[in-house]
Amino acid sequence: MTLQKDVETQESARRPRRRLSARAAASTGRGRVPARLLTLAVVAVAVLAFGFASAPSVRYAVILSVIYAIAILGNNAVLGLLGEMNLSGGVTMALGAYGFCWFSAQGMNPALAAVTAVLLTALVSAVIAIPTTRLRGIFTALATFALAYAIPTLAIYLKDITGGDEGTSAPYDFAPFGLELSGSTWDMLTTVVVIFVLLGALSLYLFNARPGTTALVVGEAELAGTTTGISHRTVKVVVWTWAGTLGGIAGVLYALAVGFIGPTGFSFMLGVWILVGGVIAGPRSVWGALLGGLFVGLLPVELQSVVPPAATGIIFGAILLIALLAGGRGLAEWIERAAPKMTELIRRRRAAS
Amino acid sequence: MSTRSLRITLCAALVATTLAACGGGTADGGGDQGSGGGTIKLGAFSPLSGPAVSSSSGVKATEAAIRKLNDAGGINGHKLEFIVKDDQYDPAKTPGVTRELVESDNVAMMCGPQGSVPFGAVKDYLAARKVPSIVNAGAPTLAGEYSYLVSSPFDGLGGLLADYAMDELGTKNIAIAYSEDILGTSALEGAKKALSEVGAQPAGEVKFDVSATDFSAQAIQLKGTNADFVIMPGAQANVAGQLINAAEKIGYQPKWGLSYASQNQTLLDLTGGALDGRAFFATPYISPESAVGQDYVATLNKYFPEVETSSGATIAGYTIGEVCLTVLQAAVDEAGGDVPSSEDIQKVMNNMSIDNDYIKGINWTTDGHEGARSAQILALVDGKFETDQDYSPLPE
Amino acid sequence: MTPPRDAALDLTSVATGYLSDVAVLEDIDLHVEPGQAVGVIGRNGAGKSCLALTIAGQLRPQAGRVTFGGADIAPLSSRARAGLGIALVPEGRQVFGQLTVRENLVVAAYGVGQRLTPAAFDAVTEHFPVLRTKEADLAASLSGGEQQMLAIARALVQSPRIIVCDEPSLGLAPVAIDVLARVLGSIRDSGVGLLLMEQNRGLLEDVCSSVKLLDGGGIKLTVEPRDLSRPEVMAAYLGHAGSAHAL
Amino acid sequence: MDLLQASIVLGVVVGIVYALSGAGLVVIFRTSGYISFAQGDIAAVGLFVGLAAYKAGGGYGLTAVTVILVSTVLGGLVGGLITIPLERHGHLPAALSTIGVGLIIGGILNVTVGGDPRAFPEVSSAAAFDFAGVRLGWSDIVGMLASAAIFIGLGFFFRRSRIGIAMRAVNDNRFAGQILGVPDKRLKLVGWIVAGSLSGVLGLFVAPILSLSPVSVNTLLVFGFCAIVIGGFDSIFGALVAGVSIGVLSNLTSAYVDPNLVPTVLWAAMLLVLLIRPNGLFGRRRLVRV
Repeated sequence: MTLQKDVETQESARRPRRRLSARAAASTGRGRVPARLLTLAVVAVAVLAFGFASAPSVRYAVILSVIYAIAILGNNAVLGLLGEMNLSGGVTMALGAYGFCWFSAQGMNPALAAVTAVLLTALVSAVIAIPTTRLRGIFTALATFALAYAIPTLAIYLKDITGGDEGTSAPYDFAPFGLELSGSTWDMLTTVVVIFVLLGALSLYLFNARPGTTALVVGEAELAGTTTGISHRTVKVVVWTWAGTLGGIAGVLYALAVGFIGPTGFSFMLGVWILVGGVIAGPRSVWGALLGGLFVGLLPVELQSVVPPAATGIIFGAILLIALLAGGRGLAEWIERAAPKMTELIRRRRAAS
Repeated sequence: MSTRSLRITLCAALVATTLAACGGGTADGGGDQGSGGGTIKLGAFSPLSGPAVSSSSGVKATEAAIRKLNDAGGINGHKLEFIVKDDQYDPAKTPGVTRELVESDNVAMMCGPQGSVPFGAVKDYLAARKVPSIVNAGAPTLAGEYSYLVSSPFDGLGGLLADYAMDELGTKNIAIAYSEDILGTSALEGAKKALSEVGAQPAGEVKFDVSATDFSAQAIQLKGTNADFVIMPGAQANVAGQLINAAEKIGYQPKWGLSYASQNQTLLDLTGGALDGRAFFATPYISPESAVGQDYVATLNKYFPEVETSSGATIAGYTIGEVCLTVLQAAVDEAGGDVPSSEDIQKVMNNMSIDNDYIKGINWTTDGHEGARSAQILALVDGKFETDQDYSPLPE
Repeated sequence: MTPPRDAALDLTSVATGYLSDVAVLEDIDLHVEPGQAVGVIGRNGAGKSCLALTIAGQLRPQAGRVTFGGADIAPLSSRARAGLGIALVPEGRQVFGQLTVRENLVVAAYGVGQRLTPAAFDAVTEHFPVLRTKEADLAASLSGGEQQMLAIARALVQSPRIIVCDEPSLGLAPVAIDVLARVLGSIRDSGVGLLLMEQNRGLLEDVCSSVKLLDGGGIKLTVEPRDLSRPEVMAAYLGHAGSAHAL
Repeated sequence: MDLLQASIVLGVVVGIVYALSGAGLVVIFRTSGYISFAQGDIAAVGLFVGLAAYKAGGGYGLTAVTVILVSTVLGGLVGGLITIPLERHGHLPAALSTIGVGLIIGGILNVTVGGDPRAFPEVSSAAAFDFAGVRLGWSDIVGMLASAAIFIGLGFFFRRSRIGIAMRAVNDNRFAGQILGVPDKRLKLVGWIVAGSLSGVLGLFVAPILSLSPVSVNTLLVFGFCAIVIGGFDSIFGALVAGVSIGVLSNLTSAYVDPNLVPTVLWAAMLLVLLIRPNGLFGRRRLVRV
């Protein structure tokens, strides 16, 4: 398996324009950009339609799901490209959310506050990534775990900025271009989906262009313990910063949707969910991130009407284990592989009849 | 479009259709109206799973109170339906489950939703939806146009403990231990104010972190103050127990001023009998050893035999259930015997004083929705929480 | 498991490859018996490592029989084969870098259910005195030649009947190759069968009694080692790259 | 009493428990090359079963044996049935599977026993002697001795015993191990079983202090991570020293700076050590294969 993956990667690195085989495209998440963009758009429209058709409570869960999906999309770059386990996805969301609320509270225009918060998150992510990317494998996981673990108490310590244990409110009447951005409004849903699609398309482009190739080569080379001519550290810092930026964007949107942020919302479990959502859905698929978001944001709410709430952890753990036992490449890749076979089957049957 | 793209599109379309189908189903399912058929719908959220799951016993006690009334025939023949959703004490999940309660389940009021931080996340939403809430949380900041508190403010409990130490135990050598949250800091303020009114100063103010695994630094600092009495009402039982044990370990044995938040068997088990006669609990709620307490114990044992009856959090949940029922009885009367609407409920709550067996000193008006301004002190005697100082008004 | 007395390794019409449905090698026949050294020469990618891994039990043959002392060993795991006395010295040495030299040998003995007694340690390191002096050093700190010695020593500790050596000369200095030839010769003379996959003509000539030429997915020819130097053999089977490397 | 002196002494006492929480992690890491996030949950199951035994009238000895036995078996089951088979997909899925296992165990505990914190018996509540103004109980002494014995034992196991050396070898080069006939899966299973029993031992010392709930042993995990990262996975002695340092450091931070900063200081210390000495303060530098 690994052997074959290496071969694919090296070949695609050498000849990025080469058309990938169906199997390679599914397992690397590269190539066939128009088809992938279309899939992304279709899935996004489906999520939108679902959100519009649902009761506001479900719509709120869908909105949160898409927000998680944005964070997952960023985290997937670290997981899928570099093969590193990042548990600090919740940290960047906290930075974005707290930054946004604080800048707004200082009298900054909310739009400007949002942009500033995202930029700040990107900057902090880069600074944290500089030491963190010197680590490898399990050490990355441990360092990010320790950071994620520290966030709730750190937020209490910085109570002048964060509002401490009681938390702080997001700006309420933020309505850029007349869009009502809060809670379960249709505007909020449309906005988060559009932002996700834009970021997803950008990810897809970057993933297939030189930056993605470079990052992939660095990730695989790390895995194989070999060296390439590329500055690994720089590439890794860039990928981590990208993940942090998306986390920051997700954080700002989270603050808008929830309307309130407090330290208990940013426990280390949030980082675990963001990672797990990516793994379940497939870390190398863009539309898979959306699927992962729905797993994390929607499933626990909907599950409550089927199983006792206390048992939702069991279901989640089981889904994660099944996803891992199935190869750890996630549901999205599985569907991408199954789809051609299924259409082939349908075509044959049609031809036979 | 190539055939491959077509295949992927087909597949995505399949997913989309499935999702949309699910969506349609959910929307249809959430349609029935609550205020019909003689059922009054009440909602609450509580951490039924996740790391804070231990605090969910309160909502069970609330449910016990409601079920008891249902089994006795309901209110004027109207049955009560109590719907509890899990928010894992995560303020990001609370708005989702609350929206479900309000918009899908159409609850008329929130009866005992748990937790200061989660409620803070939905306070404005509930107000916008005009759904009144009787909150099971101690933070005075949660009181608002549509939210009503039952629990005493912790500054009052802190002050009560300080007064008790000075008047009954005869010491002014008092230290305060607190965590950096609304309960801890308001208890600190209340105790300091009570001390300053008699011209005294706290012997020390020591801060702790509720998620810490080691409290020895705080124990050493407290011992350094040499105080006879330590006020710590904001702490939960496991936190209080750890800090008290850490103090015992270094040979520091003051009397402890706690609250209903840590009044339970866990504290006694953790401290292994060391606290007998040295722990005092400020609480607006009843003692499980009192006459009315026996009634409560019997009810809880009937519906939730696994829930611990001596716990302050359980008694609080039960009391909140009783308060809700008092409110609803008045609201049904207000509605002329019909199922009351949210407006009816809020209307009666805005002009309500409660002074019964379960709780004393609640005076809700249009402008004031804070909790009970009367509390008692329970002392730990032979492993039982017995009334040591009867209900008295909290210091302002 | 005790190894059969006259433990000869036989491959009959074996087809094998890295994937279950793609054959790298087909129709391979081989016979190695104790005290005999057989060489296999072939270009990079000719399938030497594939053959070695098949014998060691890391790859399953797609067709044909692999027998040891007459018994079919195709279903056996690597571990069982090591227990029978088939040792592989893999390509690229594959020493345990973060373990000391001695610990490497301890693990090898453990793999066949033995303890590394002082006598066994002395017996093995007699061939390689340098390992004795660097007994407590991490294997990763050894030079390439020393690591190759360690890899062979590890195989010897398992008191094997057959040793399969995959490109032992790769990356070694000429001096080290000479030492290697001497050691392999004495191992052969002690009654152990040797299957030597190599590109280095000199080593094969020094050690082996016959050499198989591996090319195009099968054994093209079996020759005497001295025939390897005949230009037509070189040109026909090793091609330009191979000869440049070997010469 | 001198705040500094007492902070240090008590920091040492608790630090040894922190180090112990790293011991099980070290065993899995040195055999398999990743970390288990499920150790605390495995311990919790053992502790709850043990508590049931205690309440049924079994003495402390029986309780302790039950706890260790259950966590040993559970550790073996999790490793053998779930995590080790997943290694064929790589270390990352294997490590992630321990998160999944943790979620499942936590969920099962929530459904069956509930989340209320309970008291757990300790080996002895009697005081042993006073040291620098701190009254050390027998449970502290037993904890420290057990911890020291476990660390010395583990050090000896990995350095001297054939199985221990082979376990390291499997992690170092799995392919070479297989070629040599080393039963890698069985050795990894041994690693999980040993780690399981160590988590049970850890639970026995943690639960009386922190109270027992499905999450209580887990809260110590982050200290275990820090201890082994700072001390170095290779060095058993290092983990002990690092655990004690973390205990003292967090006590001093809590006493002199702010209790809410303790986790942040831990993270910073961990990162700093990883930057200056990537293999920990006492870890051997990994040599890159030539």
